[in-house]
Amino acid sequence: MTELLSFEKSRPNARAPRLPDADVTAPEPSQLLPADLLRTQPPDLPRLSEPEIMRHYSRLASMNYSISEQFYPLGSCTMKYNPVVNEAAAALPGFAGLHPYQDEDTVQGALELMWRLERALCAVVGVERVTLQPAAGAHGEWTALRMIKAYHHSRGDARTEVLVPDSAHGTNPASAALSGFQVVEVKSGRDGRISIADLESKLSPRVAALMLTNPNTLGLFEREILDIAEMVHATGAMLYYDGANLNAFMGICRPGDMGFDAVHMNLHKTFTTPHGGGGPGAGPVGVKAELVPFLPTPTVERTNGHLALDFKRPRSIGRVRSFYGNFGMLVRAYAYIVAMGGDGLTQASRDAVLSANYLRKQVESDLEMPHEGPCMHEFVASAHHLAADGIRALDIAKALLDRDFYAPTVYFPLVVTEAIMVEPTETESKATLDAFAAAIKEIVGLAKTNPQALHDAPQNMPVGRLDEVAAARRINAYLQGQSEDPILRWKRAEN
Amino acid sequence: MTELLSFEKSRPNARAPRLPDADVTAPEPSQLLPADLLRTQPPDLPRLSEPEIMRHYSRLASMNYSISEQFYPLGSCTMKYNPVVNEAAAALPGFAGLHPYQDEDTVQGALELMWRLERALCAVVGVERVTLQPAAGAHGEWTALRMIKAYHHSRGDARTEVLVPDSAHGTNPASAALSGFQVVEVKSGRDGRISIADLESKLSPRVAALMLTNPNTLGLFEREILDIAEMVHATGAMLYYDGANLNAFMGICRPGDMGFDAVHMNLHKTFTTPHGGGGPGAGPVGVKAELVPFLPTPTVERTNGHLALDFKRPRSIGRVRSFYGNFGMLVRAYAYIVAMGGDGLTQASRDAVLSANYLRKQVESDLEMPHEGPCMHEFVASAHHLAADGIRALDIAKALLDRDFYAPTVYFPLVVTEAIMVEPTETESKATLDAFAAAIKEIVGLAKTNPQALHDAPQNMPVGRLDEVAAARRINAYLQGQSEDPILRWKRAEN
Amino acid sequence: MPYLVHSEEDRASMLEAIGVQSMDDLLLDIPRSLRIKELELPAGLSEYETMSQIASLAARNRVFPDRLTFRGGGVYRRFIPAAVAAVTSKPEFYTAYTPYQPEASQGTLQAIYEFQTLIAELTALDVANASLYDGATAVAEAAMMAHVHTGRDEVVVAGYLHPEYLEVLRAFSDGRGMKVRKGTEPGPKTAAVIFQQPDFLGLLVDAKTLTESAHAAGALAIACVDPISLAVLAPPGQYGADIAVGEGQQLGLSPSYGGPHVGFISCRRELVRRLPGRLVGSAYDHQGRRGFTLALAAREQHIRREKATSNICTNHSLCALAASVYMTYMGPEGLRQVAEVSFKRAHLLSERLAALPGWEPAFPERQFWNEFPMRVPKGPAVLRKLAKKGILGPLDVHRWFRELKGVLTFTCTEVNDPRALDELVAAIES
Amino acid sequence: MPYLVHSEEDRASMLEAIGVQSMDDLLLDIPRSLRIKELELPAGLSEYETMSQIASLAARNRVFPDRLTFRGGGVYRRFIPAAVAAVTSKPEFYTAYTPYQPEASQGTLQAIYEFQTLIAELTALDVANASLYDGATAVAEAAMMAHVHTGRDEVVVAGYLHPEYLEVLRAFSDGRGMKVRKGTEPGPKTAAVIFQQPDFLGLLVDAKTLTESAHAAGALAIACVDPISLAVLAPPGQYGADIAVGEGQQLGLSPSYGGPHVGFISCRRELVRRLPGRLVGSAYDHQGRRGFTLALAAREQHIRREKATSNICTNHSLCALAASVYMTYMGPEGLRQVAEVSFKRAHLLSERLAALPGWEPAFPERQFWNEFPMRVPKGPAVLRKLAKKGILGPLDVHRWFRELKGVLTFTCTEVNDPRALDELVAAIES
Ligand SMILES: Cc1ncc(COP(=O)(O)O)c(C=O)c1O
Ligand SMILES: Cc1ncc(COP(=O)(O)O)c(C=O)c1O
Repeated sequence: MTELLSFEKSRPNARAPRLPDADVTAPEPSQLLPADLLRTQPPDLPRLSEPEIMRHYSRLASMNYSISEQFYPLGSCTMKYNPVVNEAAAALPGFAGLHPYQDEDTVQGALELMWRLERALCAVVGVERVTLQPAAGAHGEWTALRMIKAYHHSRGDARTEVLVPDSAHGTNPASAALSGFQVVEVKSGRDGRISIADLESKLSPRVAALMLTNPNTLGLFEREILDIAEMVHATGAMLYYDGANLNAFMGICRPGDMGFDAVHMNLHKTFTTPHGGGGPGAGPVGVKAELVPFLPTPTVERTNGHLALDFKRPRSIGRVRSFYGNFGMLVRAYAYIVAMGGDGLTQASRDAVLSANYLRKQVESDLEMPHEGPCMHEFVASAHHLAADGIRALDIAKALLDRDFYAPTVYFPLVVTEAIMVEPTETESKATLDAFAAAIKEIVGLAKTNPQALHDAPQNMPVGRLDEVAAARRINAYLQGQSEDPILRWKRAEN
Repeated sequence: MTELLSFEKSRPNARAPRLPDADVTAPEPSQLLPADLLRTQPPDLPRLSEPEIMRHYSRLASMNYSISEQFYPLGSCTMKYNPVVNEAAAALPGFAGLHPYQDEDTVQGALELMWRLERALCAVVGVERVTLQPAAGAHGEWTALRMIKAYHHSRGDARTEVLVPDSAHGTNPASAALSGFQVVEVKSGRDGRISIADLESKLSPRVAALMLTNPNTLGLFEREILDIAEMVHATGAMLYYDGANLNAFMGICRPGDMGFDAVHMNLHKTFTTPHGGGGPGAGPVGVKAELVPFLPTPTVERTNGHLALDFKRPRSIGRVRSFYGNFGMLVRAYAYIVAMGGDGLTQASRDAVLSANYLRKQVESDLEMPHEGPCMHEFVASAHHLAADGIRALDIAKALLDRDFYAPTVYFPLVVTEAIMVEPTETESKATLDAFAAAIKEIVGLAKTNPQALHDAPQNMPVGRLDEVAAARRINAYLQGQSEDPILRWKRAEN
Repeated sequence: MPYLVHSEEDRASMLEAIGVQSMDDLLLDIPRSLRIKELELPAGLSEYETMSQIASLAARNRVFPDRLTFRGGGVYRRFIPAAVAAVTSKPEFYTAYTPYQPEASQGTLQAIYEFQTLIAELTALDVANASLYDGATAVAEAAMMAHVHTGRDEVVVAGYLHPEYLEVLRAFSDGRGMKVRKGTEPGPKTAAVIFQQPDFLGLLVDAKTLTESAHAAGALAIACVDPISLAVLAPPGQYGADIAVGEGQQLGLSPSYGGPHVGFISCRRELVRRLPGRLVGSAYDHQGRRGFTLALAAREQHIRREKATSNICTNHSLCALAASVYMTYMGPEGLRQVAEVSFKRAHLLSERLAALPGWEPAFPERQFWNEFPMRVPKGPAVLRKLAKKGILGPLDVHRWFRELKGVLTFTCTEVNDPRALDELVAAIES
Repeated sequence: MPYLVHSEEDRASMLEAIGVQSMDDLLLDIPRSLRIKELELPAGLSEYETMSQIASLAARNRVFPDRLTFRGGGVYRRFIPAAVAAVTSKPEFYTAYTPYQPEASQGTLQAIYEFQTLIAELTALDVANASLYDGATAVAEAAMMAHVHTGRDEVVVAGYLHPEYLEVLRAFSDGRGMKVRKGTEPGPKTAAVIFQQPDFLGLLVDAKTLTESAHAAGALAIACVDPISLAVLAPPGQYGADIAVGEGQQLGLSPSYGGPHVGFISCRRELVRRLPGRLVGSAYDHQGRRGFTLALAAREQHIRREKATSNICTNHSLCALAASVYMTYMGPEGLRQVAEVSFKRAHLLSERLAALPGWEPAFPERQFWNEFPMRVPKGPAVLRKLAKKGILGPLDVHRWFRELKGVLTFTCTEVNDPRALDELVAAIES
């Protein structure tokens, strides 16, 4: 089943929706405005009736896998259950209906929620304060690096480099570059952890910060984290925590205690705000005392039970987005924390680690495990051993789709060949993990007996593997002016 | 893909949900109540976590066809688009949160809505008043027959028979029987309409009412309706309108003008309240003046803008259900009427008739048409001509499922062999009707070239054709005490 | 026309394909004299205006907060998990029809099969159906079953059955020529003894004795039960009742001014063929895959017509789905906790109210569950006072029972937190 | 623990399967000194209590009715069709991840492809991306594109750009070592001229002249636009702008105290490789079926790392979906009607306000769209008075612009019906 584009279903004279009339006597835009301010060609939006529109999107929805229906073992993404009550909380008119420029007196509940969420996040990661402004993880990284830059700058220290491990997520180096730093890569050692020797060689007074995630993207806890912190701090650099992997140890340990100076969190991972097919998320950043003066404005302050937005922060890096963050996502994350409590969050991380190790055990006879366990909340396997049969990680991913599972993250982190990165999360049952392991076994078995079946996967999806090379060529042709079909959008055929 | 039962996924020690504690000092039930009032064995309900529950129902949902995703040409069922705003209207706290025993002063808006809905329905079907109490069509039929009985009774006229055409829906005779009437069948003539001769022969002073739907279940308008009404009334009987087919002529003509004395409407058909996989619906009944005294209590009355429930109706048949009807469905139907307006409802019926005739035309070369057109909002075709190839209406239905269409109603009405009853409704696009007609053509072609492919359908559904004969045998065995598996429910295996 | 699809061009091309000139050619069968010019209704509105109009009607109603609602009488405020609406609002469920094509309706069918099992488990009886309209019609349908099964023409109603259920029972019985008698003594003409447990006032009846006396007279015992209470109270199957019925509103449905809610019915194996309405059973396809399908349809109107066990067709499937989600969310422990919390709070409240000057339990010798009748001086004035404080006070049952002058029934559930009880008592004392 | 799945038995059997004694054996890599005893957070609550607590926070906010909201400044109340929430609340959309596996993500991918097309059409530019966080970061990302494309280090901001967008632009520019200058005269170092149309005050700027002067200086023209206005106002593509950006909140998103909303960006063909974030393109499988997939990924951080066009990864996909549903519901005529109704009502209101004693348009010589600045005596007192009457009055822009003392901006949309305008004027006069 495929579905035509809304544009392709559009008919020229389909009825426009009924909408309120102006009901006032006032001039038309064309009477008041000069011609060159007016649109000459109406936009070519689709014309469809409401029943057609709803059918269209319902059918599109049914073409998606999602955690509501499928196990989604996407490593590094923490695809856990999104509590339905959180959606109800965010939709309360008392939140959804608030204008961001209402007077503080009329939004005390919203500010209180933000204040409490900040306190809760501080408790979880062990920092002094948190800004809720950043819209996603990458935005949080960049926000933190700007604070770190401002901090060094305030001390007359013009540091130019940021160290990033080779196993890091792409947003880390990209955020560093966007903040005007040079990126210097630090190598991983044999055991999958950062190489202390290499780190040592890269540390210098030019280094503004080391960006780490812990457990790292291989799902391994950086055992030497306290030494690393000491080394980094000794050179006057700061330690930055990429919180994508925070689900591994809530209530077990805290980045702040490990020596991290700034920490971003992905509320759309650890704190269950739904991923929405690619956002919106929220990427709050927590900081230790030295960085507090540099937090973005405004902060939320509470004095004698009265809440206020503080815009007067002279050393602040300023604003990193409009208004106060993705407030609707903050409500959801807060609802999650309230329902789970300290005990629940702790058990969540314990269960996440348990499930990852259990699943790792179940598949270790079928997939290569490049690093020793135990792992934390996720593990990275490899399909390298199937290369001889012509089977790649991608083939395994596609075969899983046919078996009603979403695929693990593949080819990331870059330090493992044919990487298959699996994060089961705490909200999948043992029965589901067992079924997934059985599917892996069956697929790996097919690699020997019928590799073509894997190359042909997926068969049960709305489409088979798409020819991305041909698509790229066509896009290229368009971008170079050799074709008029943009590929990146629908365009009415000229006639 | 199939899905285990919730009971089968349950694990003995899965956690119970967190719920408020009593937080008061009070005795336990077991301290106050005698032992024989207390349950000895806890009910064997499933124990599942919230993520498992939501996954379970999401997967079940994905195993359904529904009008949100598929064309649902189910004859006699008027499966039209269910406007999403109606759901929002019914969910307004000002409606959903009302207790039925609140004082009238606190529910003026609800009563006003009911009053306005009653007036609107009166306008559509041409009657004096409407009761909103009945929960569904069948319930409405029975309510109306009770009024008709009470009417005759009030005149000292103890009539015992109700006439029902052979093409009538099963609820008609069942409702008549449940009201204590004997059912007498009236035959259809060659042209698919009621046989006037047969009707004449069955009419007598014993007859309390004739139940008709118009257009009848063949989708044909009873051309002689005015004569029929005269004949019926001449014998002192009443004429009852089964409103399942009201979608054919809103704003075009009215049952009241045709001579019908009582009329039920299916708000879950004509007025877009969603069918819910089998209800809830709403089956209001409209009546002419003579029947008004017999309406169920309470009625909604409006005096100087103040609304009240009237319980003091001495000749009323009493109450036919608790409270005031399926209020939530009334809100939805009212929202539909307000949005459509008189002009919109009229166009809806015209489009319904247009679409039915168009689709009939598109498939008439592939299916037998036992009666001449034009039809009204639906038509009945037959697969009789494929019998030689061993293909039945059921095979066509199943083959349609494989092609992403729900099936038409089959084997109803009983007066057509291998009946295929198609009701496209006004909310399906021409493109959809064309695609359906193409599927019919392809399937009928297969009847000649590859009938086995049709016998094997459906192939793309979660399950294939189910062996209902074997199931019936097993149920029988249980009911006769020869087996302990009830088949009609899950039961924990004894061990 | 907000929900119409065809453009004028579509219409013209469809007419052309049909081979007629105009719509009127398709409507020729309708006698000219019947054609009307137009509907006497206002023109349609935009969605924004429609919703504004309806919202302004909603705003003319007064909604009392859950925690300050102490009125029951058949409809109760309870905690409804967000999971319920998240499931019932899925269009795949709510826009499907009755599952006539099983292969394309496994979601609905399996959900009903689970509902049947949940109700059978809760009532400790063998088989339950797919749902009925409400508690009132469920009582009436059960009486019809007994009537047909025993061939007898009378039902005996013991104790305080919900007065509206009684009214509906009378209406159904009237149609079938059955008599409804109040009392506790079944006779040789008695088809069934019907009782409610807890009864309309919240009082517990001696279900076991009533059942035994029904059986002794050759009649069936029909128990109308509160589903939540069954987590703790003896279920009908335990004391030998033949049919259990009830109202399922408490299982995750909002009050909605009285509907839609859901009736349920279950019975002993021997009576299954008499059950009204839909039944779903399991079956297998030729690959051996289990599925679910409508079963025993030969009882129903679409097959048996005038000989059907009932006329019901459309039932309350989506409400049954809500109830299933609710019961599955709760599980046995959750349901028990909800039941116990309600019981305890009601008992505390009853004690506190009994301590008010002039207030006393209306039936001091009787046990109750989470609803209880108090004899209250100046009841109407109390109710007015409470309403002014935003409290939906108890139900004045005198309206239905002449003998219960001055009797108000109070209800407590898990949503009436202890502070809400304090507020109620304070408001009464004020 | 409301959202956990494993029972104690499950945990024990999983530990056994792993071959360890206890959870601690799995946490051995964590230095002992780092282990904490417990989180300093309250214990978890039941769903009922959680929701009660959060609802009581919501109740401490004051929500002004849509029709009596005249405050804009970047966030507007508009009619949102019910279709929008009906689509975005589908779990298949909202619980999916970024569509890395295209075969299992065609719903999201096609929806994004349609969004890209809708934005490209609306702005009359060649290609749009899958979304950005908000209007502010969209402006900043556009500036980065210009910076890289031209190799120049300065952007010129003309006129009243939203002050928060300006702030964010400065923050981004600072990181990349770019200067932000206010003015209208681009120079040889200017990478781009940025202007907002209509501007923060609602005034219309001479987009064509600004664009031409940018081009004359070898700079790009970046237009920050109001998407609704583009149904009637000249789109960036028409006057030759190179990049269009904007905030999509008005396209079906609730105010939600400022987020989540959605930023959009589109550009001319020549700049497509510089676009930040995700792009979806069409592609075919070996059976020739068309599908959609992420395209031009080599621009992005997960491939290009520090050389990526932006660091954005998670964007605002679900908000883009909402905007798509909104635009599709409206179609070209609907969008035009919404735009015109807003324009007309704003112009009527402006006239009526200008007639009030002492009130005058702040920029009488300038045209505006549906938001306009008035010079008002005693602004703060007026605002207080309006709030008392339940009206969310105009925005006092003096907070951001020293020169605009006493200037308040009023907004009208299709939700401010004529009676609401009357009520506003009456409340001011009272
Ligand atoms: C390890 C890691 N860091 C950073 C990010 C970026 O987070 P976001 O997508 O919220 O910008 C991700 C997201 O996948 C990640 O996995
Ligand atoms: C012609 C006809 N009459 C009556 C009914 C019964 O209506 P309900 O299912 O609402 O009881 C139906 C329902 O399918 C019908 O099609």
